[in-house]
Parts: sequence; C-alpha cells; structure tokens
Amino acid sequence: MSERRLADLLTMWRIRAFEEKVRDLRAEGPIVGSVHLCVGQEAIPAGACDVLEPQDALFATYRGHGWALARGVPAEPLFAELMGRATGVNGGRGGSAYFTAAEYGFHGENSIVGAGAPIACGAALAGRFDGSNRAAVTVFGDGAMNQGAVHEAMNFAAAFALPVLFICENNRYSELTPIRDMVRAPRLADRAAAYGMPGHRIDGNDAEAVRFHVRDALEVAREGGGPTLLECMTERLVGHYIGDAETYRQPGELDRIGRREPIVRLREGLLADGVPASAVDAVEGAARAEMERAATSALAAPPADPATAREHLYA
Amino acid sequence: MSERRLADLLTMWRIRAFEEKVRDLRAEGPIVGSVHLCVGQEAIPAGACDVLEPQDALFATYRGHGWALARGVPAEPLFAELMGRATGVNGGRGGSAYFTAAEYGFHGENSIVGAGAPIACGAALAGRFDGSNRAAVTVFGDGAMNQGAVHEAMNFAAAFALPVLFICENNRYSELTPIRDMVRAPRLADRAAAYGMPGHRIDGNDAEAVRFHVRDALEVAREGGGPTLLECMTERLVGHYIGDAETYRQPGELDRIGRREPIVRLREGLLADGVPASAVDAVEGAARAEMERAATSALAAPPADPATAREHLYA
Amino acid sequence: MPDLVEARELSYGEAVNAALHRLMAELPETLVYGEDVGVPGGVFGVTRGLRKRHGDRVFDTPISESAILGSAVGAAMMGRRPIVEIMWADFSLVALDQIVNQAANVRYVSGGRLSAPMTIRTQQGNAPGACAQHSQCLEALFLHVPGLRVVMPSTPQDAYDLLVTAVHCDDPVLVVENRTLYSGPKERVRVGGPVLPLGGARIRRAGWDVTIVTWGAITQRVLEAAEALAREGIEAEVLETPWLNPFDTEAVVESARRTRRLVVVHEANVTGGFGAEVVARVAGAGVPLLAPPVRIGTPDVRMPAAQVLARALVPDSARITAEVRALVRH
Amino acid sequence: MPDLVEARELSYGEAVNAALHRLMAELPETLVYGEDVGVPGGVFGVTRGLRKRHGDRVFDTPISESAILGSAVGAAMMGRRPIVEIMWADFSLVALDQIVNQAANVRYVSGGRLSAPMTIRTQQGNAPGACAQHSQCLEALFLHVPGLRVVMPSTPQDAYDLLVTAVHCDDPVLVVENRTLYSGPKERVRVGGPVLPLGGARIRRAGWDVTIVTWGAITQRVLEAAEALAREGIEAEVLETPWLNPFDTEAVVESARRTRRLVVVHEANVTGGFGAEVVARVAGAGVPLLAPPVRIGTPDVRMPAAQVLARALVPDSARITAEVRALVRH
Ligand SMILES: Cc1ncc(C[n+]2csc(CCOP(=O)(O)OP(=O)(O)O)c2C)c(N)n1
Ligand SMILES: Cc1ncc(C[n+]2csc(CCOP(=O)(O)OP(=O)(O)O)c2C)c(N)n1
Ligand SMILES: [Mg+2]
Ligand SMILES: [Mg+2]
Repeated sequence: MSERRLADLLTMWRIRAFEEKVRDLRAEGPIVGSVHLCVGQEAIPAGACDVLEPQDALFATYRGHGWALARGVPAEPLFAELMGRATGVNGGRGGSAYFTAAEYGFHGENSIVGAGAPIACGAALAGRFDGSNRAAVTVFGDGAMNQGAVHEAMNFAAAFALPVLFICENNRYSELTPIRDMVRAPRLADRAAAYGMPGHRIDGNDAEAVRFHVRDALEVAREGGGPTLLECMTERLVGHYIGDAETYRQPGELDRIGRREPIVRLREGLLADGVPASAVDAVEGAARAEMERAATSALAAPPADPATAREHLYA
Repeated sequence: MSERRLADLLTMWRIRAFEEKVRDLRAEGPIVGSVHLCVGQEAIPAGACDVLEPQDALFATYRGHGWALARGVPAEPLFAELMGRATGVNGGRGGSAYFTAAEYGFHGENSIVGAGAPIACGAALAGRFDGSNRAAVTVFGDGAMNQGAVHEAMNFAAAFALPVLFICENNRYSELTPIRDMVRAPRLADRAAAYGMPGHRIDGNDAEAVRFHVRDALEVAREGGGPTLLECMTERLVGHYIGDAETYRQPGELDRIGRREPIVRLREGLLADGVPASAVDAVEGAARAEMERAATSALAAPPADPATAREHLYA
Repeated sequence: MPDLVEARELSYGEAVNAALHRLMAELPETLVYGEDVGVPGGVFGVTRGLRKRHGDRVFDTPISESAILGSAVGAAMMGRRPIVEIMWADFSLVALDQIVNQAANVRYVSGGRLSAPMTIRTQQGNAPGACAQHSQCLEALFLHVPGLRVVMPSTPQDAYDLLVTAVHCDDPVLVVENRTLYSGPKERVRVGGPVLPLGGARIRRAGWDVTIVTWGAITQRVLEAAEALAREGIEAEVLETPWLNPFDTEAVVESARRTRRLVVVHEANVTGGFGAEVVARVAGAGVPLLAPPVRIGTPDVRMPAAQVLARALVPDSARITAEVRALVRH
Repeated sequence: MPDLVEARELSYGEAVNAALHRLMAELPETLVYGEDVGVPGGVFGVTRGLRKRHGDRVFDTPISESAILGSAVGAAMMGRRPIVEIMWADFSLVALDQIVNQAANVRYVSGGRLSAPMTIRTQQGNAPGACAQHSQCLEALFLHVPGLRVVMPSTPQDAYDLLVTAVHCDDPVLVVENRTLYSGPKERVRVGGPVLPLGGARIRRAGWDVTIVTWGAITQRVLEAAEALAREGIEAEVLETPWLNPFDTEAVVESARRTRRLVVVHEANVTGGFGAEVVARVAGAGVPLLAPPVRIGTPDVRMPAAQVLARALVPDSARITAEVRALVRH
C-alpha cells in the first residue's frame, strides 16, 4: 500500500520538479512565451494515468505538462519542446501549450478551451471499429464546462455510449475569474445528469481517490456503459500562467491551499503511516535530480532548424 | 373561462389557416424555397404570447410563422414576406425562415439551430440597463438542445440571473431524426438543473398549460429570479419542411398525433363544456376567411424591387 | 462493384452517392456520419442506402457540429477515415475551430507523426427562396487556412472522382458541393476507376480571346455565357478549377498568357473572394494583359430571400456575357 | 475628462483603455464585457479601472464565446452598444456564426429597421513562443463578410481614435489589436477629440519608387525596411490602411499610379490574405506597373511555437527590405 503511495509521490514530485524547473528556465530565458503550470494539481494525472492502458487516448490542455509526464513521456524531450529544440517531442512546433506525443498515448494538449472534448469522442469512436477496446480521456478546467464544444461532446458521448472519461480539473478559477461567479450551480459534476451519465465530484488532491474513480469509470466505459464526468477538486499553487500577478486571490488563500496541496498531504500521510522520512524525502531528491539532468541535456540540444519550418504541412 | 379558450382557439386557427394557405401557395408557385410549418404546434405560441408584454423580446426559429402571428404581426405582410413582395415585413429579405418584425416585439426568426438563444440573453441583458423590465423569450426545438450555443446561453442567463425564458418545442424530431436516438436522458427539461435553473416538461398541446407556466416563469424572471427552461411536448402534423416525405414516421403515428393535436383537443373540450358547435366552428371560418383575404392582398402587392437589393447593408 | 470500371448514367447527387458506396467498400476505415445522413439517407438523399449496406459505420448525429467535426478529427488521428457532412457550409461557422485550429494543425504540429485524414462534405450557395443564413459561398474562408485541402466539383464525373480522391487523401479535405446540382441532369459517369491525384484544372472550353477561370455551380452559367459570346465571335477559354487547394496556378497563368485577358467568376462575394487570389497570382506572375482583369461575383451584400432580389445579385449568364464582352471589346 | 481635448503620453494599451473610459462616459448605452475584462481588468490590462469607474456596465463572462457574441448582438438590437472582447482572434472560430450569420445580417435583413451597433475587440498575431492556436492573423476571414466593418490600428493614436469611431458606428465593427503592441513605447496621444468618420488611409512615409501597403503590427517592420531602403537610395511610400472595411482603394490606386510599383505586406498567410484583394483592386483599376506586384506575408503554413522557427516564417524588416529591393532593382 505504501509502495503505491510512494509511486504516486514520485509521479507527483516528478511533475512538480519539472514545473519548477520550467518556471526557472522561463525566468532565465531558454523558455519563452506563455506557460501554464499545474503545480498543486499533480494528484489528478498521477492517479488517472496509473490506470490507463497503452491503447487509451489522452487529450489534455495547455496545462498539460503533468499529464504528459504521468502518461510516460520522458522529461527531456518535453523540456526540449518547451525550449524550441530539434529534439523536442514535436521539434518545437507545439511548444508548452500544444504538443503531442502519440507514441506514448498522449494525444495532445490543446490551447482552445474545450476543444479536446469532441476530439476525444472521436478517438473513442475509432475504438469501436479497430478492435482496440480503447477508452479516451479528455481533461479540461472548470471554466471549460461553459464552452459549447464540451456540452456537445458530453451529449455525443452519452448518446452513443462512447467510452470517454471527462475529467474536469476544478481549480476554482478560469484564468483570473472565480468559477463560482460564472455558474449558478457550482457543483459541475451534477451537469452529467443532463446527459444521462454519471458524474462525481471527487478529491482531486488525492491520487488514490482519483485512481479509484478513473478505474471505475473506465471499466464501465469499456463494457459499453458509456461516459462519466469526474469533477476533480483541486487548486493551483501558482498563477494561471507564469507572470500572473494573482490579484484575484483572497487574503490567506495561498496559505490555505498550501496546507491541503497533494504533495504535502501525501507526505504527511506517509510519515503518519510510519514510512521513514528519509525514504519519503528521497523521492523528491530523485525527481529533482532527474529533472535537472533532463533539462541540462535538453539545453545542450540544437535548436530547431529553421530550414524545416515549412515541412509536414501536407502528406 | 370558455372565452379565453375560444380566444386560444382563434389564435391557433389563425396559425393553422395561415400555414395551410402557405402550403397551398408553395404548391402553386407564389412561395418558393424551403418552408417549415408549425401545424400541430400552435398551442405553444398561442399560450405563450398571450402573457408577453409589449416590451418583451421574442426570438423564434425558421418554424416561426405561428410565433409571429401570435405575437401580433398581421398576416398580410407575413404572406407578402414569404412571397418576396415589397410589402413583406422585411420587403422579402428575410423570407419564410429568417424574418423579423421588431415593431411587434417579434425579434426574429433564425435559421441557424440554437443561435437565437444567446441573442435572447442579450435582449434580456439590455433590459437591465434601459429600465424596460424586459423579459426575453427564445424558442427552439428538441434538436437544438444539443447545440453548443444553447448550452452557453443557458449558463450565461443562469449565472447572471437574466430574465430569459427558454422554450423548447419538443416535437420529437430534429428534422428527420428522432430526438430519443440523439440523447441518453430524454427528459430535456431536466437539463435545466445543470445550470441551476428550474426546468419543466409541460403539455405543449394545451395552450392553457403553456400560458400558466410561461406567466409563472416570467414573473420569476422579472423579479430577478433568473431564467427557466420549459420543454413543451408537442408534435408536428406535417413534415419538417414542405416536401419532406416523412419516411421516418412509425405506422399509425400520424393518426395517434392527430387525435391529441391541440385544435382537435380544444374543440372537443369546448363542446364538452357546452359551447355550441356553431360558435366553435365559427372560429375556424373567421380564421380561414382572414387568411384568404390576407393572402389575396399580399398576392396583389408588387414584388420587391431589385433596384433596392443592395440597400441597408450599412448605416 | 468498386473494382470494375463501368459507365453509369448518374446525376450529380447519385455520383456522390456512388463514390461513397465505393469508398466504404474499398476503405474499411471509412465512417460516414452527420445530421440525418444515416437512417434518412441525407436531406438531399445523397447518402441513401449507405447505412443499409454498411451498418453502423454510417450513422446520424445530434445537431452538434463541433462534436461532428471534432470527433472526426479524433477518429482520423486514431486511424479511421471519417467522411462527415456539414449540411450547409453556413453551419460550419458554429464549429470552425475544429476545422481551422484543430484538423489543419494535426500533421504540422506533430511533425507528421499524427495526421487527420478526414473528409468534410458540405454544400453551399444560393437557391430559390433561401435565406441569408443558407446562401453563402464560403470557400475563401477555407482557402486561407494552410493545412486544409479544398475541392469544389461541378459535374457528376468530378463529383465522383474528386470525392474519391479526397477520401483517399491523408489530409483533411473539404469537399464543397452545391444543392442546386444534386438533381441536375444525369451524365455518363465512369465509376470504379483509379484514384486520381490531387489537383488539376479542366479546360471546359478552349478559346483564345479571353480566359475565364471559374469553379462551382456557376461554371454552368459561365459555359452558357461562353456559348453566347461565341455566337458574337468572342472565343472564351473556360478554365474550371475544381481543386482550389492545391490550386493549378500554372494552368491559369498559361492560359492567360495565351489569351491576354482574364476574368474570374465565382458565386461568392467579390471582396476577399478567391477571385482576388487568382488575379493576384496572375498579376504576380507578370502576365501581360491587354486590359485590366475582371472579377465577377456576388456584390458585397447579404443574400435576400426573395428570388427577385437574389437574382439581381448572383451573377447569371447574361451578366457574365455582358462583362466579358465589355472586357474583350475594351 | 472625455470632453476636453488633451495630449497624453500613452502606450497602445493605455490608449485603448483611455478610449474605453471616454466611450463609457460619453455613451451611457455602452457595456464592456468578456472573459476577465471586468474585475481583473483584462489579461493584458487593457480594461483596467473600467469596472471600478462604471460598475456593472463592465463585467466578466463565462468562457462562452457564442454567448458573449450572441448576447452582444441581442443587446445591440435592443439599443445597447456593447463592446465585447474576444481574447484572441483564434478563439472567434468557436463562435463565428454569431458574427457572420447573425451580427452582419441584422440591418440588411430587417431593411434597416434593426441594427447591431456592437464592437468586437480582439487581438491577434504571433508573439514569441505562441502556439499555432494563438498566432493566426484572421482579418481576411472577416473582410469577406459584407455587413461587418473591420479596423486594425497600429499606433497609440489610432488605437484611441479608431476605437472611438468603431463604438460610435451603428454597425458591427471588429477592432483587431495586437498584443505585441500593447506595452510598446508611449506616444503623445490626443484624447477627447471629435469622433472621426470611418475609413481612410495614412501615408506613414512619402516616397516615389514603390508603394508599400500594409496594416497591423507589421507596419512598424515595414517602416524599418523603408528606412533601410532609403539608405540605399530607394524611396518607398508606406501607406498604412488601418481601415480594411471600408478600404481606401483610391488612396492605394493613386499612390501606385505615382510610384508604379506595388508591394502589400501583412502578417497573415499569403494565400487568400487581404493582400490578394489589394493587388486585385489595383490590377482591376488598370494601374500600369513597372514590375509585377509583390505580396509579402507569412508563407502558407501553420505557426510553430519555437521562436527560431516562427522567425523563419513571419516577415521581418530584413525580408521586407530584400523583397522590395529586388522589386525596385528588377
Ligand atoms: C475558446 C477559448 N476561449 C478563451 C481562451 C483563453 N483562455 C485560456 S485558458 C482560459 C481559462 C480556462 O479556465 P479553466 O477551464 O478553468 O482551466 P484552467 O486554466 O483553470 O486549468 C481561458 C479563458 C481559450 N484558450 N480558448
Ligand atoms: C447549426 C445548424 N445545424 C444544422 C441545421 C440544419 N437544420 C435545420 S432545422 C434542423 C432540425 C432542428 O430540429 P429541432 O431543433 O428539433 O427543431 P424543429 O425543426 O423540430 O422545430 C436542422 C438540423 C441548421 N439550420 N443549423
Ligand atoms: Mg480552472
Ligand atoms: Mg424538433
């Protein structure tokens, strides 16, 4: 039991260390442009990706670094992608907010709010015909629940009983605006009923809870039971993007969030269970070391070659 | 009591007679192109428009002739519009599927499924600032419930407690496809809960029931209580458009529908209540006579003048 | 049978239908779906019989264009070859994101590791009594989107051949049909032939006085105009370019160099229409013309429903004849 | 105070903000809303202070572009004058229907009895590290839509003036800004002046060897190129056309007639870009040119995120200089 929790901790620390390294690289210059970190939300990819099968398709958003890592995409080509290197997962074409790594079952970030949801329906639909028993997972934020494409996707998946898992990462903000001001019924999971599918609000800061619900929903989905909506409650410990002044925070908010964030919580739980502090903290060390190494190699890689900028537009 | 029901009957007969005349004119030639009749659905506009105030804004669909008539738009300029005459409500620019008559509080049909819903939100929003205490009504079909714009509009109206009434005319088909095959949870009114607003499935073939629920919802809306969704159950007695072969009908379906259609039902109710058959049937006669006269005058009007075809593009 | 070449008498709509039947038989990864395309066989009857023959690879959808197009992107990424219908090109505007920001990016951004071999069938244009929201010609919007192929067949043979090419293409292709053509006259259509490569123009009429470039349903009106002009002694070369992306610039430039006069005719509004691109390419190629090039299209106005008004706007053969005559007699 | 003309040192973003403050004060029927525009003051800070000053006429919305745009249409029909923001032009594609099929039709279809006096502010273009879904220049799409006005200011003064004009206009106007301009250098901006009429071009630099027509943020790069060319003895006339609809064709034709050479530069992709329209209009006007007109834009490709790749695509002043030089030395 504590072994699995240590593995969760490692996944989360790998994500956290990756994101913190990205933040540094963005400050120092090698990474330019808009970057959306998932610091504080690591338990959701950690729990969910643990129970995905290789044939499953995963569609994330611009806040997708953690999902890619949890799905198995190695850190080095991700760093390289963010730095516009030739060795990036997309040779620098995708960037922080729109890369794909289908060879790892990571079918892409998306920078249009809600756009991944209908695409995931298509991946699930394909599974009906290719004998793969594929399920598709689409991840999006609380704000995306108000986008038309997400609604259409939920109805489409439900009407056709497609094996799609809709994971809503409810971090309480859509960019700079609190979701509570943008909806009248704040339990977004309850929207699932509109489509005749199950919806659950779960603790998104607990990888174990996420794993349980994702596994359960995937089982239903693979047996032809159709889609599920999981509203994973979480918080980001950082701004919407790097540079966000976070003026929308309430007094004391970050302190409160910090006390219940998934890594702190899991660490405390492991210690309470008697796992030695050295073993727990070794995880952080290993993760940080891996990310330092990966970033260093990525930094040493050549930049993308401008001569290739026009390639691969058409078959 | 029977007076109001006779008035309902007149409204419904006026619509029915208008639509049947349109059907004839379409067959004979003066009307060309795609025409969507609301035969069988007359009780909804009859009941709803009866309790609208002059300042209220009404947004319908391509199946909007009945709504325009019930809102008070005279028949002659409607016939003229459908025939492309200079005297049409829009001088022939709108046609059967996209005319407006704002001077009567009829803010237009719309030929894009679901597009009227966000527009109605804006009319309601305007009412917040112009002191009009305006409510806005948007009408659409069962199929439109699956369109992204309708979802966005419902959330927008609910989040901001806008005085909008969403009227879904559930005639069980989206064009040629049964709605039951396109949704998993067939009670569309239940979708209202997703937005934290009330939703009711009501008898759309009973003008009295429609009136009650519309009045009630408008009262709530005007007092700042926000929007309501009314799913009005009905059936069309005719094809989706003129020319529809209706191959999707079940055996006996039209007979079943015919027995519960709103005019037959109301007529029987009035007779059962002791209203003399002559009085009841005089209503039909009056309506048909009005529509004959209106169509005849419209036919005599000059066609729209091609020299004006480029006018009014910009202010 | 798709493997046997044969000639059949088919209308445009029947030719599309025949191509779909062939494609579903020869490419098991195809899917056909959209609003009313399955059980009802399409509001224009173009997908008739497909569901009966191919079962649940053909199905009806909710009125959810974002879901239709988005799911096509996802299915195509995973190896299917969806053929989806957007009933009217006007309706694509509720979901353009899935075409422009999604489908068109898949191959490029992934560096060719993913692709989106999907075909979007739609139809467009004005028809008697159609309202402003059911009358637009929107090809220019799609032609400004790198990563998207666009084709606009106007004859039964092209309706068949180009759809076959489109579906075999490994990139997203938009096939723009026209509902006024569907039940036009039957023609001998060679079906079951080889899959043709993308691209290419058609010289529908040879001539030497003026080059008229055109595409879509209006081609027919251009040909009528060319006949009328021939009776006056003006020999127009009519070059139809059903493939708009890739566009056969060379064919146009070559013809214009010969005739030294250029007219482009499309049903779309003039400003920002693809006619501008054609003129700009010919001008950019430095083709010496005897007179300024002429663009003929619908003037920059919304489309009124009344036929009498619409007729004053959409170019007809009389107007085309007059404008070409004026150019040549210039 | 909006009624007093004064000069202030403002960046582009501050100029937009000043215009919004003025408009909200002088036109009580204005509303300002969109994602994050209210309490947060906009992701680029452009709507800062509006909510504090004008209360609930300024508000944040859900991430629902169809609802934002559609409600603007409805509010405008009922006498309000909404100014709504679409954060990136790319995002308009999820809701283009409300602009093209709805807003643009209101006045025409109602025969002028209804109107939609709404302003859509958006911003577009590539910026360092931006992905393919946050980099497009989409003005050509909107310029093919009759009924919609389109303006693309590039200086603080124009950012102020043209937004004032746009909001006073009784038709739907799309104002296309550019996020790379917002925090550019401050300039003296005359605020509080009269409402200028729609339309008109600006001669940003007089010259006689070549006419360069341009618009948007790239104007700055064109001016740099023109300076570089001047050092080589080539005097380019730089004509900026912030108003794209209505477009000042006469100014362009007149200049091209004088210089007898034409270059159009835009950041948008070349094929189907509005540059084609400009070239077609000049060609159509029969302006005799010494050499074929040249269009400079982003090649027809998606936009890669890596700056090193994007730089190879988006025209910079060096490339503009080289292409203009080649044209003039032709
Ligand atoms: C269609 C669209 N509209 C707006 C945006 C701009 N935008 C990017 S992220 C974002 C907020 C999304 O909030 P949420 O869905 O809660 O996800 P989070 O960022 O919190 O993970 C917005 C409005 C966009 N990318 N796409
Ligand atoms: C966005 C869009 N998609 C598709 C259509 C084509 N279409 C017109 S009516 C219709 C069916 C609508 O069904 P429903 O909403 O139930 O209304 P009803 O016609 O039954 O009144 C469809 C698909 C359209 N006009 N707009
Ligand atoms: Mg969020
Ligand atoms: Mg219906």
